[in-house]
Amino acid sequence: MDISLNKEELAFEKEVEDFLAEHLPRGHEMWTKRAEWFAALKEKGWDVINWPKEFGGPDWSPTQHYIWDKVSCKEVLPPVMPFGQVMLAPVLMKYGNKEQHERFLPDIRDNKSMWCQGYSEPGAGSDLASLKCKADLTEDGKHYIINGTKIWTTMGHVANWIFCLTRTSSDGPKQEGITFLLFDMKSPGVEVKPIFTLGGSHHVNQVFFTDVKVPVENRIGEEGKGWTYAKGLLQHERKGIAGISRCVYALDKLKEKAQRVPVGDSTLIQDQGFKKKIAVAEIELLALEFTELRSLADMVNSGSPGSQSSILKLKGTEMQQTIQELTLEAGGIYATPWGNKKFGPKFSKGGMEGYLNGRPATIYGGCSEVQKDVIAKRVLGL
Amino acid sequence: MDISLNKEELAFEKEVEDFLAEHLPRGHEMWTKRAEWFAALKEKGWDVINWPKEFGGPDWSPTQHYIWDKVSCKEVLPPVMPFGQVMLAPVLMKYGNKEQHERFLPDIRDNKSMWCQGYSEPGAGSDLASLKCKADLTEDGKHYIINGTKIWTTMGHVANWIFCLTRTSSDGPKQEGITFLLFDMKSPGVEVKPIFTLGGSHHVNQVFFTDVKVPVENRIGEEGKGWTYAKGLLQHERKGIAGISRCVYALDKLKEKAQRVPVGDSTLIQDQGFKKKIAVAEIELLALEFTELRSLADMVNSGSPGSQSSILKLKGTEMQQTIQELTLEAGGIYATPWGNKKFGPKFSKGGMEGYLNGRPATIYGGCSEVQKDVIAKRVLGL
Amino acid sequence: MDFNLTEEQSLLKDSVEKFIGDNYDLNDRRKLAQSTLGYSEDFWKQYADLGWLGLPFSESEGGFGGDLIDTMIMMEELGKGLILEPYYASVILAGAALRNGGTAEQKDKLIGGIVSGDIKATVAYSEEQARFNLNDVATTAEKSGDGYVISGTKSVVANAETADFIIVAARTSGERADAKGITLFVVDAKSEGVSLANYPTVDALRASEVTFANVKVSASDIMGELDNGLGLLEEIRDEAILALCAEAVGGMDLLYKDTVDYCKQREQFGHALSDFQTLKHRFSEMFIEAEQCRSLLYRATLEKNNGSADSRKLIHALKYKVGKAGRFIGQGAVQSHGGMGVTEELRIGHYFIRLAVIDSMFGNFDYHLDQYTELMTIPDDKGEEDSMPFM
Amino acid sequence: MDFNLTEEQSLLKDSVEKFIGDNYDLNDRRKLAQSTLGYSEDFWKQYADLGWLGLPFSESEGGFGGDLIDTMIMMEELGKGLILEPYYASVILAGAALRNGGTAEQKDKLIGGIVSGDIKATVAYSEEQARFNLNDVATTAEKSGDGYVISGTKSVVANAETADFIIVAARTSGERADAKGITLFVVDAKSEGVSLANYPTVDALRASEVTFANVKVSASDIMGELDNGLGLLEEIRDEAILALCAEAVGGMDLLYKDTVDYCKQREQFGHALSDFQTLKHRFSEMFIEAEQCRSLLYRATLEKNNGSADSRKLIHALKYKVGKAGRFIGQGAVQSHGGMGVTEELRIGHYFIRLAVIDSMFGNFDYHLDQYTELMTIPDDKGEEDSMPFM
Repeated sequence: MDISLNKEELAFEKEVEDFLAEHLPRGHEMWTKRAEWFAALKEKGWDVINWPKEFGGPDWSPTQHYIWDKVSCKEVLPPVMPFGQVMLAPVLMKYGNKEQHERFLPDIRDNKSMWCQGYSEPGAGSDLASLKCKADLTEDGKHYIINGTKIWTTMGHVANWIFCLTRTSSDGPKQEGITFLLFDMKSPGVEVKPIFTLGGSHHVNQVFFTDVKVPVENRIGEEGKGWTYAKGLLQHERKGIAGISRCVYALDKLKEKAQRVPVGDSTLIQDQGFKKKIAVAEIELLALEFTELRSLADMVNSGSPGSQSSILKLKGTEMQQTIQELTLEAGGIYATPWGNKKFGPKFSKGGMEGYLNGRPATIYGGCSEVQKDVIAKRVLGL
Repeated sequence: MDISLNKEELAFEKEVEDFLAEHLPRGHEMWTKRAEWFAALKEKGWDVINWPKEFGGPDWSPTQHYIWDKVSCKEVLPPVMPFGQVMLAPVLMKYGNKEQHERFLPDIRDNKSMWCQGYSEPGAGSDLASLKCKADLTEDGKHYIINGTKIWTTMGHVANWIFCLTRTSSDGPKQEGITFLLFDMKSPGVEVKPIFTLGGSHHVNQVFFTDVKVPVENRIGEEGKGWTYAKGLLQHERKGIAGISRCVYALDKLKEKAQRVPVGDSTLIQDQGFKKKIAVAEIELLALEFTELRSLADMVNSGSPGSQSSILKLKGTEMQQTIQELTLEAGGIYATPWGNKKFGPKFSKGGMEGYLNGRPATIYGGCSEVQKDVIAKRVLGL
Repeated sequence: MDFNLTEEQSLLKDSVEKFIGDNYDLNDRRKLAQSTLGYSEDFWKQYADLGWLGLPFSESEGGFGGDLIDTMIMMEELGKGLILEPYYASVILAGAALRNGGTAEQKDKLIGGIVSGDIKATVAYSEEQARFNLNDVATTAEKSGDGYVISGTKSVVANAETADFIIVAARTSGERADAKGITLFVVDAKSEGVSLANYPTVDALRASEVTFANVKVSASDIMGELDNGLGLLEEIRDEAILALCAEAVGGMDLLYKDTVDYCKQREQFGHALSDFQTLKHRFSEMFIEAEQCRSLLYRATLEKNNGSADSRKLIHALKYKVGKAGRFIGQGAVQSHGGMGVTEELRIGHYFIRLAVIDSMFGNFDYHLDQYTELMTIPDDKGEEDSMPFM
Repeated sequence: MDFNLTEEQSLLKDSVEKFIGDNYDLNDRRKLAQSTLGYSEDFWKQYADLGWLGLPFSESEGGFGGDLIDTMIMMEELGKGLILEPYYASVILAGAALRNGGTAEQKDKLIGGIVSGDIKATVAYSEEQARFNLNDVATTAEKSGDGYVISGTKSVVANAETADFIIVAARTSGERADAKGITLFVVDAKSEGVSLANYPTVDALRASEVTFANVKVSASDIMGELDNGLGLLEEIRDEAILALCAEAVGGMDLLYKDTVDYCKQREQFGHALSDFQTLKHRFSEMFIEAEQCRSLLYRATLEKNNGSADSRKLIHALKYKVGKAGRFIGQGAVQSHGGMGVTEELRIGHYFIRLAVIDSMFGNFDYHLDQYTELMTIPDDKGEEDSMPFM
């Protein structure tokens, strides 16, 4: 047992630090210098770090990924929507054909296409496989005709492509007969209706399909095998949702903010009760970081993550919510003005926004209840 | 809405206070002057306060019962085993015949007979109705022959009588075919084996029956109807287990003890963290006392307790355990010497004993999990 | 002892319930919230006509003569509708100020108008640096001739935008955080030097930052005693907390009931969601927490209504418990609804938000736990060995 | 980075596992606990023969040359057997004292005997008034000629009854609770003036109140530096906590695994208990908590082993988490077993007790949370507005 980094690993850590120091746009430049940042990443070969080498990835070891996370989580990186690069790409690479690779991967890599995910339906939440959105093959076998609806489609109102689970057969178990299709959001018959979430945000949508015509060459893999492809994708989603390094960052920010919350002549960071709640969260995170590391080590040893990995999504999202709750509390009455950017002490604007927007983390990507069922089944053999 | 006591009620409160002041043996006399105390209670007509008037009870209103609890919980009363007076007696009065009343009730009232309960079996815990202990009627119809075993028989090693659920038929639903029998623990074929619980205490036993002969006149009510009789009894048990007034008393004692736990030049009661944990418990109890009162008021109004009553056993036993945990924590390292009566600061001897002995409170009399199922079913209609 | 409502109380409850049922549909509410005013003047008139605006005022003052129990009933029912009208600001906050501290002249001038709906008022007690401490008042009122000149800024003042009068806590002597030296003044909202920055709050109500720049008031605008305003402020807070908690308890009931109903209908994995034991148990726990809050609400309200000395402690206990349980119930409701729980479409999300807002008002649950702990009775140690080792 | 055991570590683990499997059946343990000695001298000899008693000592001192990771493995496996031998007192506590503070002469005199099993030792650090504060030392050691005279009473000293040497913290200068002025002494347990009140502890081990009445020691019995013993005491505590937590983590694994196995077999209402979703979820949570404790155990042990400055903070975090999670796991196991959970018959009850005892040692979880909070890093406020409102 040893957690020291060896010489090569230390050198890599330095390389990452130097790269960020040189290229990362900070503060407001995060938005204005996005393009330069992505160009620098691509130049360095670090633009698609989770992709395999054959598709342009840097072929990092799990330890290198860990080092990247550890270093980069101390900063705010210009965000990339995960749907294309993180979620669809692995499926496409594994199950798509060569023509599909050439057609879709370059734009995904360069953030030129914007994807959304067509998974959930009003009647199918955590029980995703019960989906009903129909895809009927035309008689000439050249197209699928899509009818149905998808819900919770994040960024559906700005995306130009969707990857979509559709039902091509209702015979047999519900997991069979699901087909994985890609199509253009500008296709006739696609209608996007906004869903306003608590506090009035618009990130998610319900998408309606009426006789949407999708060329058969947009199908990934075989007809009826979509569930198999999608399951692998869910794992990638879960890993992303856990966001443990992000929690570490957020907790540090909360400690900073609490120094800006006046409590008479003192500040909130001097409040023992509040400080202890931060400490409890921090201890949980200290453990969780190491649980992630142990999972990574199992990955290195055996090629698959250990049973610890099942903990990450569940506890990671709980931690996010804990930090959001503490941020809300820090806000006091100044958490209540809507979209507050102007009033109150200079701190945690949007404490309430974070609290409200953070609730779905324990719902989507396999809700916490399902995660516990899964642990009972896979880890405890129940 | 009004929670003030009226003139009569205030007078009754005074009467209870005066009675306790005059007759209650305190400190060590609790054990040496038991007999005098019970005699005084009987003289006053308050020895069996939960019994109906026709059987010698004082015919108190629910409010009077509340007042009695409120006043008496500030003191420690010489304990009475609940099996006879509280648990068996109501069943006997409701379902037993006149002969049985005359035969058993006087000794129960005067604490001359000591009863134990034959309910649980090794294979039937919370699922009590699945019990297997057999009672076969002899051909002449004069006796039952009992074969089987009962477990968790509190005080089975000192009791002289047992009330016992036995199976007289295996046809039909498991709730049918259960018969309620009383018999002498000195009957041939009764064997009592101690069960040692954590920390080495001996309160409970497993009891084995081999061809135990029980006269048919010892059967309560009809053959096969025992489950109906027993269910009512369980309710009485649960009310007793909740012990909310006892928690109020215990929390006050904990506050006293915490003043005896040195922490350097200060004491534990000055420790803000510990004090806050006491406050959390106290607030819960403030609510719970009123929940009990609301349930009592529903009893007065409608003759049956409201849906709040389902909360009492569940939360009451949780509160007991919370207070036991705090007492354990107060003990620090001095909670660890076994049966410690001699060492350490003058406080909470037996903190660990209380912690260990208190665990079954959320298990017996319908475990917490079952209580929640029951609330979901009866209150929420699920 | 009696937990039944009187006939009058039942009538009150029914009439509010009916009004909410008839008028406070979620869609209408949304439109109303987005209107310029943010609430309905028409409804306000109806409140007046029904006598609700006069509920807590004595009959001799032109009110309805209700007590704190009546207000509890009223607030619980209004809360179920998540009403947008400034009842809380004008009747609860300003009402408590007037009843407990108003001079005869002030009562004369204001209560009639409040009861008829022609006058609205609010109380400005909070400041940025103070967090939840009512003592901490940086706004000053300096003696000037016969009157005073008020300067300072007050935080998140409920419905100041539509208030005709703002009752404000200012420092007339002492250091910024002294208990002594605070005085309340009734300020005409149209006075020179009063300026407002208005905003909607996340629960679709309205509030303002209110700045007083050398605002002139006269000595007769003092409410309560000069320099001894803290007691009055605390009185206002106590009554306000009781009202907010009544509202919260009503919301909790709806939250767990809506959740049970929704999960009965919704199927996953071939079963109604409500068949899953973990959800059943969560619902049971939500029910329990709601009932425990109700018990504390009754206890604190009845004790306060009886003038018991212990009631402030109970009010802290209540606010703690409602904040803590509110989070559990609200989050449980949202989580059990899945994605639907976080949309604006269902009312549960709105109660969820409202409970979070109520928790922040006058200090969140941790703050009130600290206050309770401070006031908690510690019995003298009688030095007795415990004769009941069981506990 | 590497979480694999080395070949030597695996061998160690396997050999302890085998020893426990062969010798530590619950019934045999009970008999042993009730024997006069309370443990087996025969087993102790085997520990010595297997080299376990020398595990943490360097090879030059006659030990096995293991590090803190080896000790962690050893303690986790020994803990699974709930062993009764004084390994913790003699090898962990006294071992840490000797390694970190022993003079060459003391090491010479004691380590050989400890490794061979011929000498047993313990550390007496705790006093009644001190609660969990190592600073608070009322026991005095007064200078007398060339030596010192020790007077005072030490609390709950592990295995003092069978110890040949007691390493005791006494005050050589300063006020009772000063950090400075504490000195450790090695005292021969047979010295005049040393008296013991022995008792079993609730986890079937043995401890004593140890009174020193004018016990004479020489200057060469000083361990570590005169007046600067606190650092050494803290070092001993850190290593002891790591060892106790390794033991606890081993117990947690068995607790949740035994519970799952039991509930798979036990039927209620026509289903295996393990079919009930609330139990399934509880077991998942028990598993998670055990894994989180294991992560902290590894993290704290590896950092301490590397000599990291941060390790004390991590050790407080670990002790907090193990205490808190230990209660959750232990209580969950007992509750899920129903009546059987509270009998002496099944091993889970014994682990449950052991976890409660471990929590009390060196301060329960609240105490360590306070210590952690005290040491927690607070970054300078860079005053940046958050560009990721999500959090």
